Amino acid sequence: MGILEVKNVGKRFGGLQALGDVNLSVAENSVHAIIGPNGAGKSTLLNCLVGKLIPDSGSVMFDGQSVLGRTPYEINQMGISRVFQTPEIFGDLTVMENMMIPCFARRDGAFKLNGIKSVESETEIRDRAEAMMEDMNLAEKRHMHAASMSRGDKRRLEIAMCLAQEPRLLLLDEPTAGMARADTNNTIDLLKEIKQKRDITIVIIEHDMHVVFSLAERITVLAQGTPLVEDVPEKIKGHPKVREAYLGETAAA
Amino acid sequence: MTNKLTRRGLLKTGAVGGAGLALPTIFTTGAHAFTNEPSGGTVTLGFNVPQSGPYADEGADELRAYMLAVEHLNGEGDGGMLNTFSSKVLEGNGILGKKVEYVTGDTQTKSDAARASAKSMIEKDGAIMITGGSSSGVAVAVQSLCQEAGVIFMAGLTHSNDTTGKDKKANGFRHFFNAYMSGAALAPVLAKTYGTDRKAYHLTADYTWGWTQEESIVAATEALGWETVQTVKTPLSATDFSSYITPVLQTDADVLILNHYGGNMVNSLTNAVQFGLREKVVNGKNFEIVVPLFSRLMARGAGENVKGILGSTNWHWSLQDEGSQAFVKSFGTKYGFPPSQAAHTCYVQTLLYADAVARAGSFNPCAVGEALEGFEFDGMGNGPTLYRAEDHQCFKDVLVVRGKENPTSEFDLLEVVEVTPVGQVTYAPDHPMFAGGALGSCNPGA
Amino acid sequence: MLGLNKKDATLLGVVAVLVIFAPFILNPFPADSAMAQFNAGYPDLMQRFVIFGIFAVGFNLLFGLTGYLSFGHAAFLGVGSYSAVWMFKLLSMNVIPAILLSMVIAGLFALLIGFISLRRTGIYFSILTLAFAEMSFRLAYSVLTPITNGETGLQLTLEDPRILGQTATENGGIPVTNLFGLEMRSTEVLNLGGWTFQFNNGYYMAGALLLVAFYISIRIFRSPFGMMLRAVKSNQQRMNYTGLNTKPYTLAAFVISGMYAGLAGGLMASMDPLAGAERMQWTASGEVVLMTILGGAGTLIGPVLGAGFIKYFENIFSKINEAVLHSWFHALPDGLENAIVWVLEHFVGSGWHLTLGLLFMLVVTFLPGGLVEGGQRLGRLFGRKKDAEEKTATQSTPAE
Amino acid sequence: MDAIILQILNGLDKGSAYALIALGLTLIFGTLGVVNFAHGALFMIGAFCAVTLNKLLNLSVETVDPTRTDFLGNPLKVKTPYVETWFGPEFGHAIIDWSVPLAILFSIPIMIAIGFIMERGLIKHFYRRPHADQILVTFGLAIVLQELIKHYYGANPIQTPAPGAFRGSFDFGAMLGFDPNTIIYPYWRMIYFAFAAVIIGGVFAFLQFTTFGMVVRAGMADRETVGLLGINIDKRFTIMFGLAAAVAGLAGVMYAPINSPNYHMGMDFLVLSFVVVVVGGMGSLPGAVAAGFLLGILESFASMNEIKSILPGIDQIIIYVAAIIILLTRPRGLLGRKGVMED
Repeated sequence: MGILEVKNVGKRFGGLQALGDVNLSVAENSVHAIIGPNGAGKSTLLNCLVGKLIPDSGSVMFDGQSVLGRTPYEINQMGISRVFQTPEIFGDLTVMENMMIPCFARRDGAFKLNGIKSVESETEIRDRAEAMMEDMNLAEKRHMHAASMSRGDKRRLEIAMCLAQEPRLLLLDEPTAGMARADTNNTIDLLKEIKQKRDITIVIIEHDMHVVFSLAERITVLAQGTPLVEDVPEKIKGHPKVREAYLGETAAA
Repeated sequence: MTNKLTRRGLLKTGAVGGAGLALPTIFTTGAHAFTNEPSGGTVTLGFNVPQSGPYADEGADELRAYMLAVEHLNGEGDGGMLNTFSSKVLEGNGILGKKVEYVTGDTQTKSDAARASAKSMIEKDGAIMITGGSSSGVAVAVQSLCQEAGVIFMAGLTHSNDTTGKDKKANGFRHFFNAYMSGAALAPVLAKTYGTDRKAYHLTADYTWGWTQEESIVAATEALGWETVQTVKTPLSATDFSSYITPVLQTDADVLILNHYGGNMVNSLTNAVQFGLREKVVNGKNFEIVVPLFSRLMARGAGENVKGILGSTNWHWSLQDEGSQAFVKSFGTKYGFPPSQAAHTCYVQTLLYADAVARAGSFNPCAVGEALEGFEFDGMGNGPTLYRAEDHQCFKDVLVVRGKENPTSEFDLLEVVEVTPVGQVTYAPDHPMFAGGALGSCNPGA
Repeated sequence: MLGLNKKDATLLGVVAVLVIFAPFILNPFPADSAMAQFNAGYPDLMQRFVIFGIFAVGFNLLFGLTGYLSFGHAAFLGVGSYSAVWMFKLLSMNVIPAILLSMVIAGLFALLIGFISLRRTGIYFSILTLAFAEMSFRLAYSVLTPITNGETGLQLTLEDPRILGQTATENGGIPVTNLFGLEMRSTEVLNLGGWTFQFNNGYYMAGALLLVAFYISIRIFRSPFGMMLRAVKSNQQRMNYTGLNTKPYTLAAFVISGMYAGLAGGLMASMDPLAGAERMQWTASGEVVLMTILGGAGTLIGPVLGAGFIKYFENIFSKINEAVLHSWFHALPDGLENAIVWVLEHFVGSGWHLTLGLLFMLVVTFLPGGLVEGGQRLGRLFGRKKDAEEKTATQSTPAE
Repeated sequence: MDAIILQILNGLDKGSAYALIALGLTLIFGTLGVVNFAHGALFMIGAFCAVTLNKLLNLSVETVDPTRTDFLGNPLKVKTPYVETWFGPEFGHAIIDWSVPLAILFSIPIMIAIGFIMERGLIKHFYRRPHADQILVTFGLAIVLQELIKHYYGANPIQTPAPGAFRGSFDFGAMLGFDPNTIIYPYWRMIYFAFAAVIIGGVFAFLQFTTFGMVVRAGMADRETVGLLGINIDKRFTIMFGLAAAVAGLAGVMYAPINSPNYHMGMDFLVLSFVVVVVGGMGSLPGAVAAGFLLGILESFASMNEIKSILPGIDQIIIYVAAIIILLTRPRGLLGRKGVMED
């Protein structure tokens, strides 16, 4: 039994069948990649996992509990964190504040009216945030406005924020999209390092094969809303169905 | 003396803490007998009129009248109504020998803003009397403030029964007529002109003044045999009255009574005419429109539509009596156009106040109030007038007017149809429309 | 000090000094001088400064922190005033129960309106709040007249039952609002040379509450709760995916800010026991929005400055009339005097709105951060360095 | 039945005014992303274009008539408009009579010029500023414009009549086979409705069928991308502002005979038009028009006695009640697009 079990999930948008009949099982502490051409339903699937979309059919179980019908923040509190394609951070806040918020969320839950104590006196939270920033090489930028950082640093910050919550499952939605090769490699190294240091399950949706094959332990190929094949990277590389799906895409493009 | 807004007292040197600069001349000595007792050679009056908002023009005209009154009290200009006023104690040397000065403020036609403005006049400028305003809500609010503060309030344009009815106050006085008087004066003329067998449809501004006027007119017309088909409240904020006018077409009403004032009146009347109500024939009679409270300034906004419409007004510049002529002459000479009824009532109120002070020999609000109560006078444009002691309302003739068919100028919009004698508009102080309040006792403040 | 860092403690100290010495600071000109027109140190206006200061500080807790632009905040001030006046009519002339009730009622009202309106964001939220407030105003003005006394406003009468207290005083007047016997409207006057200074009980009580309100606002700004609110403004999506439920955060901010408005309304009624329906009109809601933006949304002191600025113009400039202008310039040759007066009279007296409108445009064009930015620029001119953290903490980036 | 028909007519009529103002407002919202609190003032200025033209045409030569006296007893000065002396009394009178339709021509260049000046001189500096700043600056501008008008024309409403030929009312009922005199409707209000329909249709056609309109619509959808195509979108947006100002101004000109203009009529309509735009849905022109007519008709029905007797005061608040219900059931109003002014 994997930590994440997706069974028979389907989703329609009007006349478009975005997800057909998706089955997916992600083993605990593995790195699992979902790949597929544009429009294959990768993002829709991801959105079904985090509560942004509710599938029309099927079930999504995380650690034995259904996530369906829960809101994104509830699912997050269950232990699923999400990294977005374009970094979603608190642009108006400093890096330090950005880091503290997930620490609060982890300690206080979805809501706490903590209105009198000052942020400065929350030493426990500050220490955690500091430690995380040290860990992620963000400490020097702690007073910077998050919005004024480079794209790579924003990505780093977003991942750091997710990790600060100590999630059991980290979902990455095309984490290197639009990045230069050097930044992409940095991100790969960062994710490898993360995986080394802690027990965490990572699901990564990616376009870039280089990233996928550097990181993934298992790969699911999605095409037209249904899983085409699932296997270890070595097997996927030469798989005829995968070639067909991608070549088909190339031909169509 | 718990009832005071300001206690102007002496502060001990110690309390200021290190007031080492204390010199004998620093402190005023002795408490005043009443709020803002004038010291020195001047006395300050507070003119609180709408300078912004829909009644700003009326406010501007009121202010012109006040400035004229101040001139006349100080012995400048031609003296205006001072020459025709039946009481002759004012000598043109200010009030009790003190030169009259004034401060002005903006009521914005909002109770809050009007009170703020009046308070600043009392607290900051030392005004001994507050006057002005162009709506009843403001008049009532400022009147109660003056009662608490211990100064006299001489109401400006306020037509609601409540001002001298359930909201009357010992320190407040109204010269302007009221809704009951409009009804009492208008009804006989309506009956005479349009007959006693009429069916009336009322559109009424949905706030206190509108309701008291509707109540008054309904009572007065029904007493003469009219039937009230329907009374409909319209929102104050309404700008387009078409959806209130069209239902009139569906009834068998043959008279439309517009209990509206200001912009509401202009728009509802214009709309009614647009919908052809005036050409309509119902029950074999010509359909008629009545505007119980006319304002010439506002009537201009309705242009041709006022022609032939009956209504009532407190005063009109075309009156031929000596007092009116004197006032129109000095106002017209100074400003180039005739005064409005709002200007008239404000001018008269200022003179009446000054006269009462002079007769009482004191600025003390209680003495002034006593001098005004039951005061009978003449020569102020409305014929013999009584300031009734029981409710501080002036009783005088009321004008019934009609929109003029062939105006000779932009000011010549109304013609006086009838001067309803005072006896016909007088009511008992405990009349049910005025019941519920009490004057209380006068408050001189500190 | 008081759990504040040095900078905030200094700011609070400065505000406290300003509040305590306002009767002196606002009356810089001798009472008989021509410039006395500009004196603002009389009880009513000083009370208004602090009461609208409280209102704006509370509004800023919502708008400045979360970016939710409520266009109906005056409704809470209005219900606060009505509650307080009813308390005076029915219970006692002591201001404490009145103010408490006004905060509670305003809070409940805010809970209801906030719960519904916060289902939407951005301009949809603004219009929902506007709709609720306009409904309240219009009903209060007309059909709810039995409760609100409509056009005139709810006031005390000589027939109020008043359970704990007298219906009327011995000499037939209406009793006065008080704090355990200390009359709100009583004023001590100090004449010092040509200067007149007025010390009013009500003002000092309202001033004390402003300091409390301001202190609480600083604490909220600096608290994790305040940080969460700024995070809501910055990125709601990230909030949700960080396991945080934004709705209770925004609702709590809305209710707290509604209670501030209720406090302001209760205080207004305590200073002057009348509650007018216009207090709830959209123009009144718009006014607090303008105060906050003008002063500097999201800053601590900005809303107080904005409130003072607008109230000053409303009360001081509107009272300068032609006669006053002539008295200022009468030393000049007649032609010049008339010319100057003719120009200036457009901007004062009945033209005070024009001046205010022009100043809105000038301030927002040249001082994007509001009056606070003006202060900061002045500060920089005198070479004070700015702390980076302070800048981020009080930054003025209103909602987009 | 006839009562309902009449209220529908009333609603269409009110709706035309709401829709016209909201149309311009939403154009500015949608294209420029600017919250324009001065839009009501533009409507008011339009109405005062009609007033001004009327006054200009009435500029008069004064002759003294010794046989009559004025209110002070001096000989009366009789005013004869110059146009009447120039073109003869009859034709001159006709020109004055037709001042409102003439004011349409008069107002278009003025309103476009005002729109350009506003956009180039003020608004363009606020494109990248927060909405709050836009509110403050445009509100300030609205106050200034309003005060200027108040200064020159006073606070009271000023009557600006429609041409004599259109002052009467038309008996619909007789035409539709009802009893005569049951469904009558003023000519000018019908003209207003027709005029609004033409203007709305014109704006839609302009945006739909011209290249300019296509670019602007694309810009409304995605400003950045259009900018990347090397199209000078800013210049087109300036023109859009002028167009929006002209639409508001024309709405004002034509409204003048319905209700006498006063200096604060803009503010009276401002809040309402914001409600209309938002109920219609941000960024949607058809939404704004639909919401304008919907709220106009609802308002008219709410003022019927039958409904008021069940729900007293409903006519005071119907627009707001409707707005709340619509916004709660449809998160982005009637036809709003996602992501416009939602954060």
